Amino acid sequence: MAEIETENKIKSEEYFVNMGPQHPAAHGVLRLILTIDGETIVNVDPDLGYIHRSIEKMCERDSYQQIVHLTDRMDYLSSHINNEAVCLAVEKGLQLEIPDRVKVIRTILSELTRLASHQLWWGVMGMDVGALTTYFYAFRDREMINDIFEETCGARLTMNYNIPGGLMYDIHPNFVKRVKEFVAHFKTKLPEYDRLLSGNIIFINRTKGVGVLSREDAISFGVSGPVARGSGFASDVRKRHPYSAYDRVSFKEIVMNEGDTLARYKVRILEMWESLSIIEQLIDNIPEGDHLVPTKAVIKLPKGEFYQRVETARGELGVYINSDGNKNPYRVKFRSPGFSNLSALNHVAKGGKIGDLVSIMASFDFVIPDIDR
Amino acid sequence: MSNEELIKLIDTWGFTLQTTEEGTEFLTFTVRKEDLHEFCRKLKADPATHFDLLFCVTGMDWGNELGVIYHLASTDLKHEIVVKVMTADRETPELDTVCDIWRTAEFHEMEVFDFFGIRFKGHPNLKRLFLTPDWDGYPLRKDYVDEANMVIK
Amino acid sequence: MGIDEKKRFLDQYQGSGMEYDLPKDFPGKVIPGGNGGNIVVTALDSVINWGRSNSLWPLYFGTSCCAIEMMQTGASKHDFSRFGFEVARPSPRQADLIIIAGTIVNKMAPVLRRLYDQMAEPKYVIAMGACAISGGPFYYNSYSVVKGADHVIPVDVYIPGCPPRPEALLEGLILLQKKIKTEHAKTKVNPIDGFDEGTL
Amino acid sequence: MGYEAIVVFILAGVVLVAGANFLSNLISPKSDNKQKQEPVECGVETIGPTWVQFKVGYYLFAILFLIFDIEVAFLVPWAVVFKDLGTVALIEILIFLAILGLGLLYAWKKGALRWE
Repeated sequence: MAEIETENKIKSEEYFVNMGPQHPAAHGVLRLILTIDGETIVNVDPDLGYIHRSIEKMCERDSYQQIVHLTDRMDYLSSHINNEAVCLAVEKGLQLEIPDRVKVIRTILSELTRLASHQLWWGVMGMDVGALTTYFYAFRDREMINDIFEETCGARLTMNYNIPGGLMYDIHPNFVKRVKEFVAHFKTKLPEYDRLLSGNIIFINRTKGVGVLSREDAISFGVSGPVARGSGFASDVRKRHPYSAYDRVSFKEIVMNEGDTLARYKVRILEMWESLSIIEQLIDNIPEGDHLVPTKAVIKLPKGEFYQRVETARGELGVYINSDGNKNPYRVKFRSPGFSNLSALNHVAKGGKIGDLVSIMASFDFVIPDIDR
Repeated sequence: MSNEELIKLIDTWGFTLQTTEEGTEFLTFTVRKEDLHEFCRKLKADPATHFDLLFCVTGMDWGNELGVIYHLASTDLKHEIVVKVMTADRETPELDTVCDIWRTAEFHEMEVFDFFGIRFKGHPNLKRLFLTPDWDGYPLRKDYVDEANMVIK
Repeated sequence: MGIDEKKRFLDQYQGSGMEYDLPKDFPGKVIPGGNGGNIVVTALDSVINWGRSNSLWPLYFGTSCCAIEMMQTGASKHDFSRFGFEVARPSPRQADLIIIAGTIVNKMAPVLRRLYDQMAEPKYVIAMGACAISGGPFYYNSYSVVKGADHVIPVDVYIPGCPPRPEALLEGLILLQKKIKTEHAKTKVNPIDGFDEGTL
Repeated sequence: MGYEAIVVFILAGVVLVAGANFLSNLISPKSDNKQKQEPVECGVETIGPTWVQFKVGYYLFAILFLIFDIEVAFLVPWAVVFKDLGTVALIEILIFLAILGLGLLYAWKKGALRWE
């Protein structure tokens, strides 16, 4: 029997809920003002700035070496890649020729950073969707990468190992051995990640067909990184504009066309395999050479604009330096991947449930200081 | 499409432009304030150029003019250009919005308004995104002074 | 100058009437803070303090990079649940401790103050990382960073580092436990009462 | 005859609950301010009126859950003794379950469980 439509359909008003600065699913201090009707989301209006530390204003008064130290506080999960972006931009300005050894080491460390970031993302995505064990599995493996970073770069998270002109000092003698150990260990653990979460029916129901972003919208919103590649928009900077040693390694760019949360999840998991294979291709033949091209103490970029983009774990980070020839830049702008991805959140989350918004945000993998700068 | 062909094609559109390539790696167009919106719409609509990706919007303060620099790319034709636009009026700077052409501009223009004070005509809800609504002054301008918070070194 | 001339100013006596003997050239002004320490603790107090110090529930409050190190400390290798901190609560009503992991920005300061006020007594605050102590790398030339979280709420333990290692955070947590163990229910003053924000 | 267990049980319950509340009030320091009374919403004040007529679906779900919660509460004592009551008790409980099942079917068909 058909569902009898009650005459006086009880009208429910929309109201506002703060998915506010201090919220477990906000991955930091992102405030989303949700207009909701019951459980369905009518509108998502982000209110940013709760971790805006005015990095771009500081860069206008800092020397180029000092800017490098600020960038890894921006997207702290791909801190090495951010540093590399600024160093490459400065080296492009100075037309410095970087020895091969530096390029290969930078690429290996970038891929290790990407792995560490994807591990944390995987652990926290599981936790957001309700599976707490993924957090402990992911952080157990992440500790191994942190030990490698600590031994070579001296810091676990914000490692300022890159300076314009190369690396601060050479790699640790048993860096190669430990990286090989880690790669062998993690190759046995990554299938464990798949067994733990990817096949779980609850997880699939929570993510399949949730938050679909079509390819045209992905381009129109300027989305980049695994979020774009999950919607069929191949935007990998490592392929389109290869930098450091990415032109001499062969790796597959993973692109999926479904565009839903599960596709973004799969893209990142497969990207971890690609990162492992890149490290394997490079770790055995690190060319000899010095680890630094000495530059003048006070770096002065010639007059002009320099734009360098790199592929961080979250997407394309672009460093735009407009220099007028003296020791600190005239204007520095960081094209942050998180900020453009956030512009697509409202379009994707509209009409879904609040629970879907949590899994969508986990699949977008926001790092809020990267958005607020 | 190479830069020369782009320059030739865009010249046929009849906008008053300055095109330069020195000092930057991109082909840069400086367009007038009035026909910014029309120029951008043509850039995206014309199948020969089809700039469908706006990947970077930078607010700029060149000393006496305020302006915005748009980095545009075409995903299928694989070429990139930079469009610059300036406005000399520092009290109430006003530019056309491009968020009806590229959806991401909505957020980026809010950011430029927040830090430079450039209002965008036609923007759906132009508000301060990062700073508190009652923040006076626009921090990224060169003449911004704030002794209360800033410890200058 | 030997240690005894410039008497090290270690403990702030609170409410027990002892005068602070400040060294002559002490630069700053003493803001009475903390819950009073180093007082003889009665049997009942030691039981209460034992219970309280070993079951502090931190609040989910990570603003930036230090939050990652706090998560590392919460994970399996540097497990802080060995000291009773495991249950991290999202809502301030059920939390005893705020670990300010990251930078406090002007827009975030009222939020932090409101969260602190909404927590149930007795509550404690750990300022983790250089940003929470003094604005850290963002002290100079930044128009939006609060130069230190103790301009917003009274802090009990400061943990330097950018970000501090998990072991440093654990040491800070144990230090807080030691501090709680010396509390005295009778003279315990809510740290917010004598608190003033101080200038920049 | 046999009621001592229940008395002890009630006494233990009262003592535990009252003790916990009283003791915690005794030893915990008090501090009250305006912001402590306000609702907690992720650290910022609520936006717009909070006493609004929200979706009726929540209420329907709650009521249905309540019915089956109480139903289980009735099943538990039955489950303890049904072995020596024989098949009569079984038929009674089946009727009881059928009636409530009918109620659920009716609510289901009326669309109470649909969430759109």
